[in-house]
Amino acid sequence: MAFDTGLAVLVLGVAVWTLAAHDTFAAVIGFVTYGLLLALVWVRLAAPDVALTEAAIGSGVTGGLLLGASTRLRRAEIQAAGEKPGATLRFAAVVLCTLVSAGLAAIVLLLPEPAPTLAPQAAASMAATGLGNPVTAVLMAYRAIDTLLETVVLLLALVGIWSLAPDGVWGGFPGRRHQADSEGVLTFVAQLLVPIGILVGIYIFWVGSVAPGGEFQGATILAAMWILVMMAGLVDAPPVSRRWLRLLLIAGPAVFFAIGLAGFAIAGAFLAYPVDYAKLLIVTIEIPVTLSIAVTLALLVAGPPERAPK
Amino acid sequence: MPNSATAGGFLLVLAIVLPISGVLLSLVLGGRHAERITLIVMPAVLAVALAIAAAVWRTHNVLQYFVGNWNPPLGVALRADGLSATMMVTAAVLICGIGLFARGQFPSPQQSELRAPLVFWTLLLAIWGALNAVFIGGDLFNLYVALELLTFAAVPLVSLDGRAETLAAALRYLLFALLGSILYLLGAVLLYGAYGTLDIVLLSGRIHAGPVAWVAISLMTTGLLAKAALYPFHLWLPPAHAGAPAPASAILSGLVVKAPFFLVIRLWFDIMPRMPEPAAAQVLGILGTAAILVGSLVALRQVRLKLLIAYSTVAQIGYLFLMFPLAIKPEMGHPWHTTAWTGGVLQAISHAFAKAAMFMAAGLIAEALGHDRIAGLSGIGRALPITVFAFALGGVSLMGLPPSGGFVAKAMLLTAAVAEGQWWWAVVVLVGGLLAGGYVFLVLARALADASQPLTLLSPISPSRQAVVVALAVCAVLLGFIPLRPLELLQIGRPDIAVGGMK
Amino acid sequence: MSDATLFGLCGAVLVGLGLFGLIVHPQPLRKILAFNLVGGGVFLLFGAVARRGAAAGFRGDPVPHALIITGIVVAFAATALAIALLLRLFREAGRGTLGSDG
Amino acid sequence: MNLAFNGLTVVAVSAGAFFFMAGTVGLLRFPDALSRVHALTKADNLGLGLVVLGLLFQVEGPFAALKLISVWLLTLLAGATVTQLIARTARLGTSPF
Repeated sequence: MAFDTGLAVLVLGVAVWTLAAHDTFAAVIGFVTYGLLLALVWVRLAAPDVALTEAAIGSGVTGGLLLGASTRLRRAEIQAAGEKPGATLRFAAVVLCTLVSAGLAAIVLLLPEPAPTLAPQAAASMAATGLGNPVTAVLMAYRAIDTLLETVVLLLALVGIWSLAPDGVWGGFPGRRHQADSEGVLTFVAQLLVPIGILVGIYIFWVGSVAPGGEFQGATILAAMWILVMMAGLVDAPPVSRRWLRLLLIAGPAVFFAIGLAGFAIAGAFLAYPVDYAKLLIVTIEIPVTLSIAVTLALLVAGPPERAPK
Repeated sequence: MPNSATAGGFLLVLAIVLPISGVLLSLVLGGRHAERITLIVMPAVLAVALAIAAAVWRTHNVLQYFVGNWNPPLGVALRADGLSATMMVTAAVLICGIGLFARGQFPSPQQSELRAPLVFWTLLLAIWGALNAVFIGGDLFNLYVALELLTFAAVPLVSLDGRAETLAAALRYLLFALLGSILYLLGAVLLYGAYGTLDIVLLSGRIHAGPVAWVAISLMTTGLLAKAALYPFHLWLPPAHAGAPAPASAILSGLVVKAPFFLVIRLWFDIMPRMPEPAAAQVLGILGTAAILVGSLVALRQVRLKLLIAYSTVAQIGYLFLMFPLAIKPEMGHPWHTTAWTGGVLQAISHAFAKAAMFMAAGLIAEALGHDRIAGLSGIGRALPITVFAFALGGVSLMGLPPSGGFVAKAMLLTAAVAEGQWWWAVVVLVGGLLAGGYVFLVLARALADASQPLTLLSPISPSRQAVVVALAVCAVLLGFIPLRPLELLQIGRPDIAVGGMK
Repeated sequence: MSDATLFGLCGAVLVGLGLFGLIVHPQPLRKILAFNLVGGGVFLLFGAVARRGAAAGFRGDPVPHALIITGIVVAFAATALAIALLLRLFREAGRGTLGSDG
Repeated sequence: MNLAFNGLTVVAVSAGAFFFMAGTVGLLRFPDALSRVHALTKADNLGLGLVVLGLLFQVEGPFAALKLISVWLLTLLAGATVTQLIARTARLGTSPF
């Protein structure tokens, strides 16, 4: 209990620091810390799957993205910091936000006992999915349509980012070209870490059917490895018009849709799996989905095309 | 409400799968084929929407589908009631029109892929899939994902031209939309914590008046209002809708802002039909009034045509929320409530057609003149008579003049207001109509005036594109001729307690 | 007080803090940061709900856990899009604010 | 036996915690980027190593032990890399700190 209380106070303290920090770069560092602490909270709340996702995406990739942006926007941020809102607005905001927090806190204390839960139903239906991790069962079976639509959400975000390319460089390479430095430490790390990272990523994805882990967490690690070799300059980001890249991007949702539609014929409903083949079909969906998510995440970080195709 | 999947439920799946498959295909086959793929998908999805409406009409019941055969609360249900079916048909007809119109603006490139056509056509289909997912979503979290899908498809359209103003508008739109989604999600979380389900039908049976329900519904409503750009959350809308290319403006103003409005109806009339809260409904009505007044008055002062139309959207969204005080006070089931409710929904539909036609007409005018300054419109009425006629028809519906969909909608709101003794809303409806008349007249007077020097058009405007615009404007007018019986479609599947009178 | 209640309260405060940042920070990047803080708070509230729902041998209700994972990924996609817009805006206009005129 | 293992764990983890504390103090008190980085690496390498060492007495099976050791090695690798990068940035004079 003392540990949890300390952790909660620390999370709140870091959140305040993130908001109050004068320098945006420092605020971003605060945010990354916040994400890591939240991952710890998820472990305490018996949600290891969420902890992995929070550390990998919520803190890791989001943090990297924000760090990159804060250095590129340094000048603008300092300029804009002068446009602070007036005292009246600040006061109104304090009142409003205090009210929201107080209302939410009251509700937390008012939630009914015993708490309503779907855990028994989720447990009872697990056998029909052949999975050993209930969270994966929710993501891939009970609420598979959410996951399916979410892969499309990621894809649309990427289309949105690509749409920001100047017309002249459309179809070209995303982001800046990083120069490889054969003596450099990044090159060394990329060469050493990437094989291990790919292994870990595949392991996290694979173990997701029975233990904490899954396609999102695994895909994030794979994406991070790709970003690392791009940053080290060992490979360049692919031009966005490449057919193979487009295929990789849509493979996940496409296979998901295809097997979902096949469900009409073989199991009587969209996204239904026949009991005997449930796990096989789910893994068949998960492999391309993991790949597509990994590629999408890496390209979301890489940004819009900035260099014309050769 | 049936408690199992109904025959024909698979149509609901197709309504989402078909447009999204088009998105995937366009991406992989490349921008040269995106337009063709859209043209193939369009009639198919239109047919699905019509089939869904027909099934709802024939069975007089809700069309329902449990995805993966997992029953709620564990699984996710898709449901189409009369309102969903009507909105889907509206969206389908409108998007088909917009698609035909946009062929002239985003033609397929001959050799290599181009940015704007690829992005426009894929996102048009994505918006369609997301709208359908919103209209048939039976689960609060699934609806959250659908709303995000809609946001991510809509925002990039705003900044398609890459100018600094539109980029800023898109960013502001995105921030408001994200704030809206997160508040919506927060409310859904609280409801799950209290009632153990996210399914709309199950929730409506379990929910009871109390602090949890109130805070949750308020948070969700606030979030949706931010997305619907109701006053005082309206500031993001005009630059975003005016900055987008004309066909994109048409879909943003006509359909995208209607999705959160649709969900507010779901929340207030379907999830909590037994929890009428007249005071809260009055607040929505007051915000709607403020939107009508502010939007119309600012529209009167605009110098650019597209901004004027965008501010008019702010005002017309205000009308949508007048239905809440009229359909909720003093208790559910009052005979005139259904009239008010139907008026509100009809306003959403007729505004969709009218506004889409007006934005596209403005787009054609801007293409012809190279600018859209209202002061420089003189003579355009002679040069592009059909386009200006379409604009005027749309304006008639906005003003609420007979015969038009806008007239029937506003008349219904007016009648309900008078019959329920809430005459002040009737005054709002009338004043709003007068103001709309003011800004529409402002444009038409300029457009029909003789030019001081002969007008030279920068580019010829194809008759087929003008025909599409007129057709949509005529749809807005024709809605005024619909007899009452088809309007009963709207009532199918509504909770009995919320339906009264009318028959 | 149980761990669920404790972290639930923590989430409630985080939502308020993040909303405050979202309202008062003039810089879009700080607004994006604040949006992520709010997101963390909302997910934490959901996590508290999940922890309370421990049953059937699970130490938490798995349904909210899955939804939180989906939510985190969606929030990341939103952040990526917002940052890309902001960087392009900065390149086009040389400013990093939304301005008051829009 | 168990008692002895527990004792060793307590000693090693406490020692690790001490190094972390020292590293944190160094991060806060040292004047420039290079010496701060120097303080941090001590905490990471030695502190984490001691914590992992202490926990090794508690694990079941060699696979879990291998996982713990890999955690340490990976952290060493990441720490060393980032330290290099920070130090280089600091020396080139573009440090944000």
